Amino acid sequence: MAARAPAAIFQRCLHGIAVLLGVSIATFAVAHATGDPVTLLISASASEATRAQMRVHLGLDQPVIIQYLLFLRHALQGDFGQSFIYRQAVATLVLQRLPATLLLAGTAFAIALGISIPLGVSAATRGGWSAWLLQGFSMLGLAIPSFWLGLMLVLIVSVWLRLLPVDGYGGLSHLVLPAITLSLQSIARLSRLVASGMREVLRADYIRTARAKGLLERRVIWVHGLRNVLVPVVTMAGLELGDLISSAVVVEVVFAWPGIGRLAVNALGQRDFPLLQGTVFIAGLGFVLINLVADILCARIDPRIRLA
Amino acid sequence: MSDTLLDIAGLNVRFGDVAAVSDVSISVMRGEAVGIVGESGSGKSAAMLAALRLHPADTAIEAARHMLGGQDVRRAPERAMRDLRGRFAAMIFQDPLTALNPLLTVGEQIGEVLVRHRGFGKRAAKAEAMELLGQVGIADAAARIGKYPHEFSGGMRQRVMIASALAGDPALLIADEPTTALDVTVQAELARLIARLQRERQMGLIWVTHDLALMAGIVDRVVVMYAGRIVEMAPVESLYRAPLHPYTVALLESLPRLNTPRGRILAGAPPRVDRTLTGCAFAPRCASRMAQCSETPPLFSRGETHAACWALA
Amino acid sequence: MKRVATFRPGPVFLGRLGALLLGCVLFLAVAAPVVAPFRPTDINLRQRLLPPAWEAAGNTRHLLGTDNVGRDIASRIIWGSRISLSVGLAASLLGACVGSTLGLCAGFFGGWTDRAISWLIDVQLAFPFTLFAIFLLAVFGGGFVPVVAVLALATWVNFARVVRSQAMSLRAQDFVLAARSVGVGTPRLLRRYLLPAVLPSIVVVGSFSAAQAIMTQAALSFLGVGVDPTIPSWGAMLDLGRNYLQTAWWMATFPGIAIALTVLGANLVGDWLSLRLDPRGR
Amino acid sequence: MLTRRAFGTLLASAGVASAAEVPQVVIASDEDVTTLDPHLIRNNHPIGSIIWSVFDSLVRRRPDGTHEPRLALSWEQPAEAVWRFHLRPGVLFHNGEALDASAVVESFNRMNRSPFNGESQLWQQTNLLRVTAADSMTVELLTDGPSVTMLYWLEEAFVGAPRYLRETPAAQVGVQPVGSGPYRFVEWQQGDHVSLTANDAYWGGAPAIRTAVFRTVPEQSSRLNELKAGSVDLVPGLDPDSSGGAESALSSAVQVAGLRKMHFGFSQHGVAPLRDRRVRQALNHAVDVSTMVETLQRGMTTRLASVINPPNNDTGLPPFAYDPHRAGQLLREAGAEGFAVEIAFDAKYSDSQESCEVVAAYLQAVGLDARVTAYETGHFAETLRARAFPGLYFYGFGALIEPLVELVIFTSDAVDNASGYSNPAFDRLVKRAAQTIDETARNALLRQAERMVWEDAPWLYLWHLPQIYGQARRLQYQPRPDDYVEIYRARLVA
Repeated sequence: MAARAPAAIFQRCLHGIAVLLGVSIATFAVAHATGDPVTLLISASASEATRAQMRVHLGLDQPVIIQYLLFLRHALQGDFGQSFIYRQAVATLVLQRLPATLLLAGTAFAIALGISIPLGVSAATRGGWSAWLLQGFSMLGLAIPSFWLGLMLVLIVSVWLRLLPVDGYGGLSHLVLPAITLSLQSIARLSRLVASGMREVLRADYIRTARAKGLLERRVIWVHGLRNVLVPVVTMAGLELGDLISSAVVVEVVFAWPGIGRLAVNALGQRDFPLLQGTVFIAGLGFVLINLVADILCARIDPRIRLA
Repeated sequence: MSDTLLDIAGLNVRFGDVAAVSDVSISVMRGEAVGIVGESGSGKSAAMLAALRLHPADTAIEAARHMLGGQDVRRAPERAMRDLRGRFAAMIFQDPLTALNPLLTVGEQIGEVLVRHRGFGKRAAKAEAMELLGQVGIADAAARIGKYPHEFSGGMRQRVMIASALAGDPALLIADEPTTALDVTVQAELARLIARLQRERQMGLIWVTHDLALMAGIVDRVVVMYAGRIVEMAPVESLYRAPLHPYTVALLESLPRLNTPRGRILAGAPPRVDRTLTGCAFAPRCASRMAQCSETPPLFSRGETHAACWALA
Repeated sequence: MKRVATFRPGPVFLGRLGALLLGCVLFLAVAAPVVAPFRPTDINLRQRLLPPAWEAAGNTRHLLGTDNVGRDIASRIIWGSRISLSVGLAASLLGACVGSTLGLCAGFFGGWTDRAISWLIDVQLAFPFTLFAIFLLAVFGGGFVPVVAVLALATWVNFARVVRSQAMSLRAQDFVLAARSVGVGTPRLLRRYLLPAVLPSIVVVGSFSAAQAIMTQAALSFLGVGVDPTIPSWGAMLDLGRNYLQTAWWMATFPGIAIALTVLGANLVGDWLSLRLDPRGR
Repeated sequence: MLTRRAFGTLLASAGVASAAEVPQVVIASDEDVTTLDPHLIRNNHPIGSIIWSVFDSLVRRRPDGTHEPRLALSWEQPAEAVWRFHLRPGVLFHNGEALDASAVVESFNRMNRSPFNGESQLWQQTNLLRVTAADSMTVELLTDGPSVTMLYWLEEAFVGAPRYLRETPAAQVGVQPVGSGPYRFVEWQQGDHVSLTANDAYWGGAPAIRTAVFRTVPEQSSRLNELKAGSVDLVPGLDPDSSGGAESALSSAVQVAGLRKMHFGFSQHGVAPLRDRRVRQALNHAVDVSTMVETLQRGMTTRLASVINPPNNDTGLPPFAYDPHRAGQLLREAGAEGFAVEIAFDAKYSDSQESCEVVAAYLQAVGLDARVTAYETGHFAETLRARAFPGLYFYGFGALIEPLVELVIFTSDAVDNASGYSNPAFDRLVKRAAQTIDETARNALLRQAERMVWEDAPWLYLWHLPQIYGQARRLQYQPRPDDYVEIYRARLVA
């Protein structure tokens, strides 16, 4: 394996950190443009003294810049402050909900890869029914709103056929419908990329060389061919996984899945700054890490890539 | 096994309405080296790919006779062809940069032939691959076996290609312009290497090129192709000494010689093969054109030389 | 290798299908006042929750049935096309302007500008967009302009990335060097030379972004923060109908189908355009 | 009348199936509880019922509005500003601590400290000055001036285990509640469910349902699907349209007379015409509320006949008849024809949107320029508290049976008076009533105030929010009109 200059990885991490800073600045800035949270935190009949006390308690009386720097210092120590409405440390709240989101997004991601790669490859190599299927998946996948699909799936599979539980967090049976609903759009995008990537790779000279060596078609396509498609696929897969985590909120609502998406939606509705910033920050952190892993994976697959 | 490794007669190859190869016959004996020369687009590569049936499914290929290693290629199932390719007949391609898989190590790309065709285990394949690298003149094979193609020079990469071709211990080696993409100094070296390997292993060799000069020292017999057809076949000495077909003459004259450093440039360009050609394709550019040239000339023989030109009728 | 299936709808056929779908939606949007049997806001409590005409209790005047306050679903879908189309177009247009300019500058100037803009692109990609969109709309209300602005926030990245990579490759090409050597000023160079060259791919990304914008708008309405629910948009109708899935299934199903067909149309046209402009069918 | 104790023992001895077989009862609600700290809870029912099941308070209200002795066996008012409560002996908290006067004092004082005082309203609403333990089993509350609504606010003054509250960090108290109620806390899976198990040492006898799980299912159609699939037993908060979705072999829709008074508030500080009584009356005449009740609410509720809930309302009050002609006349008299007015609603409740759109249509029919506007939840609450609505706002209030409290919100200085209605004569009447100990005299004053505010029409009167539950057939439970789920009273049909 070509040695990877550690400097390159460090440079990637630096880039990741810069991106994360961007994420936190954006969240913090907009979160504060939303008006006075105290009105929501205290029931309508609380006295003004209580409100002032609360403002100090929440640190809202300091200038915004100080609040942001405070936030950043705490964030780096994993302390995102106290959630206004849940009255618990944001970190524990988000970390408590993170497994549910990761489980859902992870399963959807696995389904997406598990279907997209074989479908894409066979659509590019054999065509016929697999090309039709891919066409169908990509056309419908991108067109059907995921929440509508979710509601329909529940109606048909859970209520009429009683095959699976309607929703809620639990074992595998609870995971099936939400994961499928969430994975559909990723399947649409990924399978198209694999198919077009594979079609292009099959035109390459080294494929002809592999065939001239009399290698079995299986090896020509799945070793020689697929490996060369993996680099763009892995990069996109990294983005897809990140997207799954953030756009799972709609599916979490439909399937009552206790993920961070719903946590953030509650936080939004009630101007819970710390919870909002914590959720978006941690999701952003997850995203940066995922992309970092994707980059390193790409470098391992294609040694020509210098981690510039 | 009979000594005839490859025996093709009346080969026609059409891509859609493009007649890439028309009525080509060629055969190669064990230990014999045949050169195929022609400008690009003359159908020489297409013919070679057809020999191993490597064209995509929608290519129209017919032949009066097409024997390869005792198999009738016209009726051989794909599985049988796969066993032949790489094992009985191996091929080397022109551009080593694109012909090798950029994401597999050199060792893997040689080893996989050993595993597929000669039942080597993974570790034994690696050892043998190193041995093969040594044979094709790559020093310090142990260190370089794990490297990737982009970490080798053009010449080195072509040696890797040769090593992977030899891995199957083939009886017939088809080299499709192996040195064209390399610079001159390396070309001669590789040519000598291939010639040496062919002699040592008593392989049949087909050397496809458009460089007449380099081929001289390697091949026994030469076939000249123009616009998909064979215009002249002759032993190498008689071809150089007494070329019969006007095109061959023009080709030889365009070679740079001591007294004519730049050689005489042949006017015009090879015709586009997609128009259905009748008559002698070279007629438009032929100095001694005659009325009869409008019909397709058969191969007239003069001793061991055959040439398709009405002037010899 | 096995022969490819004889009839497989080529991209051209699908492209025309997509154009047809979009054409219908465009026609409905333009001719809404004439085509729609009722005004979208005509309330009729006595005629509420009527099933589609073909069902037993259906009423032929209300082909696709009525909603919870008796408004005609078909008319609302026809009028709703205006919102969805305009949101989709406006969002991708705005996204195109912002994204392409940034992409051009990043690709053409390189150096610090490129690094800054790429940083911006990465931040946008690293952002849990759906959550952020909900948040922005919660803050600035669900009016038409805020929704379009937020959706443009999602689409500009697509344009920026495509245009940036193209601009980078174009910069090195001869016709740019030639123009520059003749002393053509940078702004003119960008506008007269680079822009027309990247325009085709902007159009391609545009159709995909419009589709994405329409879908996101529907999702945002579902989460209760989309375009103001009192304006008849498909997303709002879908959100309203979701609680009636079992008792009045048509309230949610027909807008869902309308969204699916429009987005399908936009994607098909996108596919066809990208094939025409870049034959290798990336 | 069955006394509390008798009813409890009847329950216990009625041969309920043994603990093992009784499957868990699941209550589904649309939001998750935000904290389990008794003095920080801000969720209203049904999810709030978790706290009401784990903790007990001195007194609780029965469905008919009368007060039921809980931790306090009996109470009296020795003086105008003094309340004395005698505690029930032998009550234990879930962690074994004993209930005594100091426990009550500890909890009540906690409610007066930040941040708890931001949530618990006992001290502000009753002008409470001091809470003292007269003796080990007697608690005295001293208020600044007479407080007639003390019992009402005591219902939400929960008593936690004193030592536990003192020694445990607030964050843990919010996640591990220890009370003395009929159910003990088991676990809280954030965003998914809270499970409770029966407290066998409960003074009122161990509840029949051994395990109660409050689940969060945000999507209403999913809640109904779960009900029909049998994985949920109780779904509060259905509306007339969705109640049909609850009918199945395993479940049915159960309705209770609703108490929440749905109305459009007229913002006095908003559009000028709204300050004129004739305009407000005209708007009431302009809307055909009866048809709306018959269609939108499928006749499953009744029009508001007064600002006070039955059974205490004055049945003689004339409802506003649907009379667009009269409305036009009144508008002309007030010189307020065709003014523009905004109709606001909280986007969280999509069913309130339909009422706004219908009312807008009716107002447009009498020439007004009415426009419906959706407010984001946080924004709606903010505007409500700041009394800053420009026009009409759709709101539901006062699901309680307490005439004085129902009238108090209309007094000018009442915090909850979101419409900003102020009528000094009305204020004086209510103040005097609040200080009249003699019941008949007080009722006469209340009757007079009721009629005055009714005619002043500070609201566009609509109806009582229909109180409909989706309930599993196997669950025998009489639901309450205020979404408060008293699961300890429920039983499973064998």
